[in-house]
Amino acid sequence: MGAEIIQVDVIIPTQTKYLELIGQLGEQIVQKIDTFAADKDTLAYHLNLVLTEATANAIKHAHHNNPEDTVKIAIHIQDDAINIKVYDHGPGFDLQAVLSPDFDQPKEHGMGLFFIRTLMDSVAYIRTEDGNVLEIIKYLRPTGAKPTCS
Amino acid sequence: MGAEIIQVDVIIPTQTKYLELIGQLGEQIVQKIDTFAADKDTLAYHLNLVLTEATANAIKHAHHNNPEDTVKIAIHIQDDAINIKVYDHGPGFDLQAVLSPDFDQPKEHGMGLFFIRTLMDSVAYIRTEDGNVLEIIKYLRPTGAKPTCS
Amino acid sequence: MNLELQKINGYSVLFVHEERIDAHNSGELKTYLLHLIEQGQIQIVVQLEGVRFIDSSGLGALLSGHKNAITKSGKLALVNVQKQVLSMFELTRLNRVFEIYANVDEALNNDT
Amino acid sequence: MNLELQKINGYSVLFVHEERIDAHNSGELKTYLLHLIEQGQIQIVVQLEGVRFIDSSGLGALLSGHKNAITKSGKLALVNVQKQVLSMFELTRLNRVFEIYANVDEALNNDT
Ligand SMILES: Nc1ncnc2c1ncn2[C@@H]1O[C@H](COP(=O)(O)OP(=O)(O)O)[C@@H](O)[C@H]1O
Ligand SMILES: Nc1ncnc2c1ncn2[C@@H]1O[C@H](COP(=O)(O)OP(=O)(O)O)[C@@H](O)[C@H]1O
Repeated sequence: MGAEIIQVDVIIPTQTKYLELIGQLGEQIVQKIDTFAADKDTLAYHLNLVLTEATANAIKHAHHNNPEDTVKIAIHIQDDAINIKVYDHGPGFDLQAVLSPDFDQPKEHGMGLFFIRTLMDSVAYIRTEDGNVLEIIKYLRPTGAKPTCS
Repeated sequence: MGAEIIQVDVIIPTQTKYLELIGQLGEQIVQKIDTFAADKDTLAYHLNLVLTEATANAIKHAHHNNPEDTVKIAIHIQDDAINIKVYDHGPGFDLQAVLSPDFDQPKEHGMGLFFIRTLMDSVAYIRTEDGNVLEIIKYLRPTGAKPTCS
Repeated sequence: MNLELQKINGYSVLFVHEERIDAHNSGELKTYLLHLIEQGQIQIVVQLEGVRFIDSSGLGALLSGHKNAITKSGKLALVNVQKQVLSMFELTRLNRVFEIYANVDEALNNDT
Repeated sequence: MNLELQKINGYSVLFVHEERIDAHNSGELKTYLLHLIEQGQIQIVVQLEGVRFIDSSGLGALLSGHKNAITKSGKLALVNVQKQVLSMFELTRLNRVFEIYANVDEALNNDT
């Protein structure tokens, strides 16, 4: 499994019709790789969801649906981890300031990053002069056995 | 349509289990783009097939199924054309020397490049010191209306 | 978006014939539900049998319909929710907000 | 590969329960057909109803079975070939090589 290297880099116009393409791609990659995940279908669904949410955010919040813009998404699988990067060229935002939804007062919005944080192992948003990137990591190991640093 | 830019670059291990991923990816891209193709399902099927054949050739003939190697596939859509590049690091071959199958004496092998040539608009195999690339182009225009040079 | 509305025993039963509800079509679903409610159709059942994927904007569209129906003393129930889709409602605790039934018949019979 | 063999009226009817035949599983199909024929099961019908994609190696596997069956005075017919799959046989003129029937019943009745 350590040798299983898959890299997918996609550039799409900032149009929501492409969300399905990106989500399905994540789902199909999971179906093909050997993972320790007890339930591959669930992991596939989660990756579909996380890619959909992260890409939708780049389209809606960073590019305001401007159909001339493009979004870049990178899905890399290496060393027993799925690494997702979604790039945007918007003003950026403060990930730490985004709180979990208030479950007693449910709202229509604000569930996207909650899903990403809940279903994945690590989430970071890095702003640079060249643009921003949301970086998401999911480990392909048995639950509880996160990799030690190498 | 001119503004519709999609770029997908994929690196996979040279294992045939990934052929489905690559083929489906091509099929789903076609389903999402606006094309003049009268029959989108057929174009989607053809792209699935062509990607499958070209990638299988890189796995079988150039890398001899060595599971440690990787194959790179690029699918770019721009200026009303689908551009596919499949890279290999094998010894290469002479595309011009590959003839059409003899339909009166059908054989088990040798139908892959025939499909690629028949279903696509342009096929070239370029050898460089860094490796080889099979470059395939399909125009997204009404039949018979190939683009003029720009 | 492929939506089919049937009136059954005074209920407006909306069949969502889409495999996927995401930010591409959730706006249409939300608008459709708002129109229903504006027209006074406030007893709504949304049948999700064909839906195998929903994202946060899809949940948001259904929540919007639910809130608007309640404001007018109506309600919006969900039926035939597939396993993976249901788990999205559970993660967000929205399964405590919506009435969820196995199928249309049960939703209509369980009316209080 | 998900293959199901049924003996019907002396024929070996092979149901291919795969959506896709490509270089990943065509080798298995080819080997399976060769074994059948070696065992003397030379009247073969391959049912392709569930197959919606076939590549050149899949065509090659079926052709290999056909040739081997003929050598032993048997045959290999195809049934329930889906539209897009059939067009691959047409492009390669292999539709002139195989007997192709609408379904298993027709293949069994059309035996000469
Ligand atoms: N790529 C981004 N660029 C700018 N702002 C973002 C980005 N992603 C998320 N945000 C901000 O974070 C908030 C929460 O995002 P999220 O949890 O996905 O919910 P929603 O998109 O429904 O608002 C958004 O409302 C937005 O303000
Ligand atoms: N990437 C490649 N590297 C080396 N040889 C190749 C490559 N692609 C095709 N070939 C050669 O071209 C021949 C014809 O290929 P093709 O028409 O796809 O049929 P098949 O793969 O069934 O032999 C192959 O048998 C092989 O010799």
